Amino acid sequence: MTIALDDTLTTSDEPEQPPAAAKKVRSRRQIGFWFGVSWLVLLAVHAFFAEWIPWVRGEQEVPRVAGPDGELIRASGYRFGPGLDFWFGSDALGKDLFARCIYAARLALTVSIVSIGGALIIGGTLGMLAGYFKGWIDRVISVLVDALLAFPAIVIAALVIGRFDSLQASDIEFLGFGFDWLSRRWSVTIIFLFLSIAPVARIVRAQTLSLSEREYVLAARSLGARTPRILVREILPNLVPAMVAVIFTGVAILLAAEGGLAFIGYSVKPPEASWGLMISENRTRIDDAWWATVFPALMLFLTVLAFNLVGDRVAKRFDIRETSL
Amino acid sequence: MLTRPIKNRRGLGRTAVATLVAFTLVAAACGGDDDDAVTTDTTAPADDTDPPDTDDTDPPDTDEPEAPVVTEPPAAEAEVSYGGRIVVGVEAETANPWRPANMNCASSCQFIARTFFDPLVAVDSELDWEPYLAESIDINDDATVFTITLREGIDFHDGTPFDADAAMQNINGNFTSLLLSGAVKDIAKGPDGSVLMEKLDDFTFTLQTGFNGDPDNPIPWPLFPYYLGGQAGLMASPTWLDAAEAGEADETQAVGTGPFLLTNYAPGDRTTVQRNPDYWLSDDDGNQLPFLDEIEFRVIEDSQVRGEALRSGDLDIMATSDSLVIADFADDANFEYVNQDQFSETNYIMFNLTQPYLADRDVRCALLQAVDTVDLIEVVAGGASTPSIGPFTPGQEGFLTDNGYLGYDPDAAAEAIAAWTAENGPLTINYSTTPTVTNLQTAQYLAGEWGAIGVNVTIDQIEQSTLINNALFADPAFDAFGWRNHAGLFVDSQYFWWHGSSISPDSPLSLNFGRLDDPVINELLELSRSEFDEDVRRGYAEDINRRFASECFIIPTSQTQWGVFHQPAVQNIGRSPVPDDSTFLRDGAGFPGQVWLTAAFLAD
Amino acid sequence: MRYVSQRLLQFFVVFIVVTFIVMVATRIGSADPVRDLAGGAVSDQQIARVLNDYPYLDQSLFLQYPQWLLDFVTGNLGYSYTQSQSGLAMFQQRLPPTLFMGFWAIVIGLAIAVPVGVYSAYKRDGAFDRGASYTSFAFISMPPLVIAVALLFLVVTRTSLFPTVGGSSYIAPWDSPWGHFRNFFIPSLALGLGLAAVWSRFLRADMNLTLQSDFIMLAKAKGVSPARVLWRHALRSSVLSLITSVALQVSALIGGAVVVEQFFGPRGIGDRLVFAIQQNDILIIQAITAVLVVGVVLANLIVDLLYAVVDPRIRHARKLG
Amino acid sequence: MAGTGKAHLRDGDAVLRVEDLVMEFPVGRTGLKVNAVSGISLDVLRGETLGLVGESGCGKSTTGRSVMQLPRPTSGSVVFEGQELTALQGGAMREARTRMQMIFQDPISSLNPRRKVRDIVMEPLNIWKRGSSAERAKVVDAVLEDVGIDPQRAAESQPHQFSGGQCQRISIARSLVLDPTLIICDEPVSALDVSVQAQVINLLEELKARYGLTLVFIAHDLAVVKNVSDRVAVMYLGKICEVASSDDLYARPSHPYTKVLIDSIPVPDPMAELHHSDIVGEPPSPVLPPPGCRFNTRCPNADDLCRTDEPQLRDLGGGHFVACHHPLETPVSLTGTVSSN
Repeated sequence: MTIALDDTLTTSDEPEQPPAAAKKVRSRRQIGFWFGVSWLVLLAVHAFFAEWIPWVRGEQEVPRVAGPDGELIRASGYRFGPGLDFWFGSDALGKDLFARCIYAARLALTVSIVSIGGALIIGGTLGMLAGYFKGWIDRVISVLVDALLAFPAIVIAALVIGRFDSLQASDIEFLGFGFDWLSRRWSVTIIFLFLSIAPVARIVRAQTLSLSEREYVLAARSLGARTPRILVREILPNLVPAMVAVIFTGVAILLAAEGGLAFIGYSVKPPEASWGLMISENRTRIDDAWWATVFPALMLFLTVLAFNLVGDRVAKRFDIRETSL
Repeated sequence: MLTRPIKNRRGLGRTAVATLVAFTLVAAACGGDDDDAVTTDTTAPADDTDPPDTDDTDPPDTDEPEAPVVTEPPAAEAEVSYGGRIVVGVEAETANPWRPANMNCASSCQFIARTFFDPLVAVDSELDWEPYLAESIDINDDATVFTITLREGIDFHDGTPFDADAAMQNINGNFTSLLLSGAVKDIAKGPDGSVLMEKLDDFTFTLQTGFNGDPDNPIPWPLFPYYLGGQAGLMASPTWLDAAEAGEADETQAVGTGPFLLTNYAPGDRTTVQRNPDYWLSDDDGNQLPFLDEIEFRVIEDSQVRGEALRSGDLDIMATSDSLVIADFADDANFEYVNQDQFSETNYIMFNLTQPYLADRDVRCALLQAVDTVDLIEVVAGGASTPSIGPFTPGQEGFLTDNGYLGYDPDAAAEAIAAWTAENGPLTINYSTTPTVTNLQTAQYLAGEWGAIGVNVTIDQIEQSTLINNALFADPAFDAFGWRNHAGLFVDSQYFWWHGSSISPDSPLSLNFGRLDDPVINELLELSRSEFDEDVRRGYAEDINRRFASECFIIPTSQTQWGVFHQPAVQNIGRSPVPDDSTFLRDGAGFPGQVWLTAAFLAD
Repeated sequence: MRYVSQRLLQFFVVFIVVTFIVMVATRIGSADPVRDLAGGAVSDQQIARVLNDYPYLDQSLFLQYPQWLLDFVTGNLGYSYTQSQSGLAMFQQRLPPTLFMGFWAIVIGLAIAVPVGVYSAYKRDGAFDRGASYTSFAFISMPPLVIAVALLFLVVTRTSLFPTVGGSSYIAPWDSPWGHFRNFFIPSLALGLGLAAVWSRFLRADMNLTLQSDFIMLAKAKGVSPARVLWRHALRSSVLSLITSVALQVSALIGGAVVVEQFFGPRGIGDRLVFAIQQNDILIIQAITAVLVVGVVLANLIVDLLYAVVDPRIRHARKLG
Repeated sequence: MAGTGKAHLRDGDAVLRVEDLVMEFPVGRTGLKVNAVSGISLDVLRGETLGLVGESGCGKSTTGRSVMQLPRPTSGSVVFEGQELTALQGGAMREARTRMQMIFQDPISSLNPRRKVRDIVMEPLNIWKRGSSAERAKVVDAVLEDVGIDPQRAAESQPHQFSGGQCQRISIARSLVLDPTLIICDEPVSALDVSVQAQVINLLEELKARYGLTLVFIAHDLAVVKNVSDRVAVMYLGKICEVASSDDLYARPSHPYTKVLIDSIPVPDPMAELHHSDIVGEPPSPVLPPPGCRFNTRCPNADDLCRTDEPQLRDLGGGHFVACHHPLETPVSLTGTVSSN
């Protein structure tokens, strides 16, 4: 659960397949890819439009449904297993686990995507500058990345989020602003963003390093292009594939990290829903109410898997295009 | 009254409803009982002989609480045998350090501590206090002077002799410590702040009372000896205490006189104690105690997990207050148990009464009326607990089945809140909770119910010790939190939790977490402390109960029931002898969820 | 050796950076670290005691750091005032469970990854290889939390062999081998399966490269049996890179241990760290993080040096830069 | 051999004059450095084509790039059209660069794969904001047609949709749009098929005449250089070992290394480098070049002198210069100066 994007990127790199097998593998990968895409689209639509989708109940709603005697009852105490009333069953408080899982997906996706987006902007810029100019940024980034790799990010995240709670509760001001806004949601996003900067920067740096050796960059310089123009026109567009791969792999890693963090109590606070939090709340009841633990875990797994599948495919696709020239 | 038939699937129970575990300072069982209680009082203070007049008594309530039925614990089925090791599962571990003066000790911590510390007195199976490490305690007629005579020939584990100097050093340390001084504030103190004691000989000394420590204002305190059965009466080696104070000894490597020696303490995980071969006590048959070689206490927070561990044989003894687990095991012929359904705690939601909006009775009562405790128990505890309407549990002095409790009325609550907000603007309540699953669920439930009557609720997760520390020392930042009240039978043991003098700056420590400073309750507590007549005293206690109900100072939610389950091989639970007496030590008295292990042994 | 000193310097820098970041992080939003350390709002005596033990705590961060570092290097691993326990005693209590869990996780990871990776490489693109490839891809997408849930649901609740969720406790193997197994198997498996997935893919890829290399071709041409080629030649040359990969996973392993210890137990250093974070027990947080960083860094350093000593190509390449 | 010296530099209208050019790169953080180019001097007269040959890694490409100040050389002087480039900064430098252009070895890598071909060719005009967009389009289309690329197709396609030879034509077109004086062709055809090589070389010849260009033609293969170059300089391990007119060099190679290169000409396959490496072994590392003549480790004629003293370029007559203590044959100079053998 370290945020080590490049590790995952390299482990997912398989050696080139011989053509016949490659074709087969490609078609199978196709299936994985389309599964991933469908899952993500379905999930994203549900997550971001939950309020307007009739079959998704409210995150905090405690529905009353017809019990065995026909009267309306609360579904508390895990009264309902997975079924027509409650697709994923009900939880201890009688809330609908399906709805909770969907809202948890919204949280996980928002936090991960915003963090990776931010990290791409900051880390991408730093990485590009480092790769192009080398020098001190390069050294600082490599030390930071080494430092991050030397330590599980989940611990630093938990530590900082815990302290952010105090910061939010305190009267401390920064530039005249208090920290009232610093909810857990923001804390998680900020720390994820922060922790993702160095790995993203490292990948972008490596890419930039190799790109800046490319002759078209030399050509552009020999044509008298200024550095900003070279960075924006020549290098940036060629970073896109790597960045897309980073987005997918990075989001997958952050989803997993959010799950772990929520499990140890450092993502959003109840009553907000998070997969890891649901697992933590319900795991001791797995004997009686397996659904309350298994479905959130399944959602987490499938979503991470989907991002990995799509990311894997995207990375390969761009690679193939590059090398087939 | 408020019980409903409970239909539920097995094993859905939770550790009681809202449990922020209170630390237990005082062994608070009572000798003076209801008329029909089985009591044969021989050594108790002269509280029955000379009842002073009181004119401020309500007639006894018609709903007499059911008297505790005291039964003789079962005799061991097997021949006693020496040796063996048992593992005990407890729900929490709140000590730290193990110095009696500084321990923040909840009931499971008392369970552990009393294997290596002995108290000066202990409560017997008939609920009377009995001299334990002390040989006797003489009380003068108006219960203002206590002469304590110690047993001779007892050494601490490190060889330091247990004598008057040692006991006085302990008492002075304990009675003046930050945590305990509030509990024994009415013991006289000298000008230098130390406890006023007079050493009569090497094994005898006296203590005297004094209102707020003032030696010139002695007050009768007939029940004081019970306090010596709690944390304040635990005796630790002065050699070790001095060394720990100086930083030369580990303050977690406790040295007492108890039946076991503390050999390994792993905070938050386990405590291991080993047999003290030189223990001073033998059983009635003259067998040297204790029998067991080693006991390991293991902290397993989740009661379900603790139950499973007992079932799988990982544990030999397990204490739980989870009603469903209790129900589950009570049916199980494979295990034996001690049921502790009296003098135990009440779960309630405590308010911070210094918040202006919570000082408003209308707001408090609205918040109370918004909560359907039956439903809350149903939701959070699988319906297995008994709802509570006041601060007392059955058996406790002052327990009533009808105290004027307002009860669930969301419409009235919504109305009251609407009226309040129309005048004062929106109302936001910050509910603090420790981040355990059950407590978080309670918090979510309350947020829902209070939200429904128009109150904004924020939930603040905070670590237990931080919460308690903040409540004890600082201005409380919370609005409300779930609390498991203090066990005990008589209302005097709640004095320091509810009396206005237990609020800083009057007291160094705000043991009165909710900052309850109600003149009526203050006066009733003071009267009760000095009252000899148990009926009159119960009247005061019932008045306190009614006052709580009418003022909505707390939201009572459920009563705690404790069960201590053990493998049948563990014998003699409940048969730890009282020295020089035919009775046994009362398991769980004041410290629900614990049993004495001095005479326990493992049958083959 | 120039290379060694360079690596040492690099790791020292990493150590300083991480411990300093952690120190800064523990102070975020904190008005008074001394008060935090003493456990929130506390009495003057307790504050005096903390300040007596750690007088630098009320100084500026940049002054605190070197003094903390000196303390750490001289073996003062902090003190938990809320737990009344020294850092050293805490490590003695909490490190063994985590070390055992990590050790067994690595053993399990390798025990699965090596046969699977080798056989996949051997029967490349066969049914087994494909199956292993999908399975490992799926496991790579499973955070330890998900694996833990799966194990709980599929194994623990269906057998009465293992302690239930949260019930695993530390039993040393020399006290009770069976008890040790019961308590450590599931948590170690939860960590080990993820490692196995990473390593089997890694090994397969590495061995595929090796199997295409000249010396393997030569061995095959000389008529060496396939099994021998596989195990003696190909695997041997992949062992070093596998060891590197093992070292790289140490940090991930610790992150996983934090979750798994909360999930199943036993109460090791990860559990203690989370508790310390909850209590803002800053000296303990700093001590644990510092020790863990030293562990991770040391693992990498050892592997690096091992690599440099054993593999002449690396030595050569490094010499040339 | 491989020596220094400036004896071969000429007076006259030199478009480019390089003196004592040194280029070093640090090796990681080891404190060591790669001596890529170790003090070479060259001049190119207007309208001339200079061939620069040598094995891979001998520093010829680095020389080409340091002339462009990409990156700036460690030391030495580069005078282009009377302007000292090493002293130029910022805008003046960028301006000066437009008058010299480079064509690279890998036609694909020298075109940005994410852009349309026509945009790539128009890019220089955009950078310098020359003319209106209509004018730019006209120039670009004209140049594209000159190099034999359909402007219509170029407007729609990305580089990967063209063949290697076409890509090289596109590169050439891009270098022409700014109307440069000098083009440095860095192995422009070595990545192409032999049949395409000839086409591209012919195109370059043709364009040279039409646009009035001066060329520096870098190659590892003497055969390629032979036909296009007026003058050829042979490089070995960062030094120049022989300079002569193209015909002279082929007819009478004086340096043992030149002879090896010429002998390997009949092997026109891409593995040629490997072959002649095999003949004389691996070149020494440029990190620690041998003292004396840098070729001494592989030279059949090397003696103690070669291992201690670095030979200087000396005139063999007729514009033929060699840096060798023991040239292969006694050159006959037109001026009659004879070195005894």
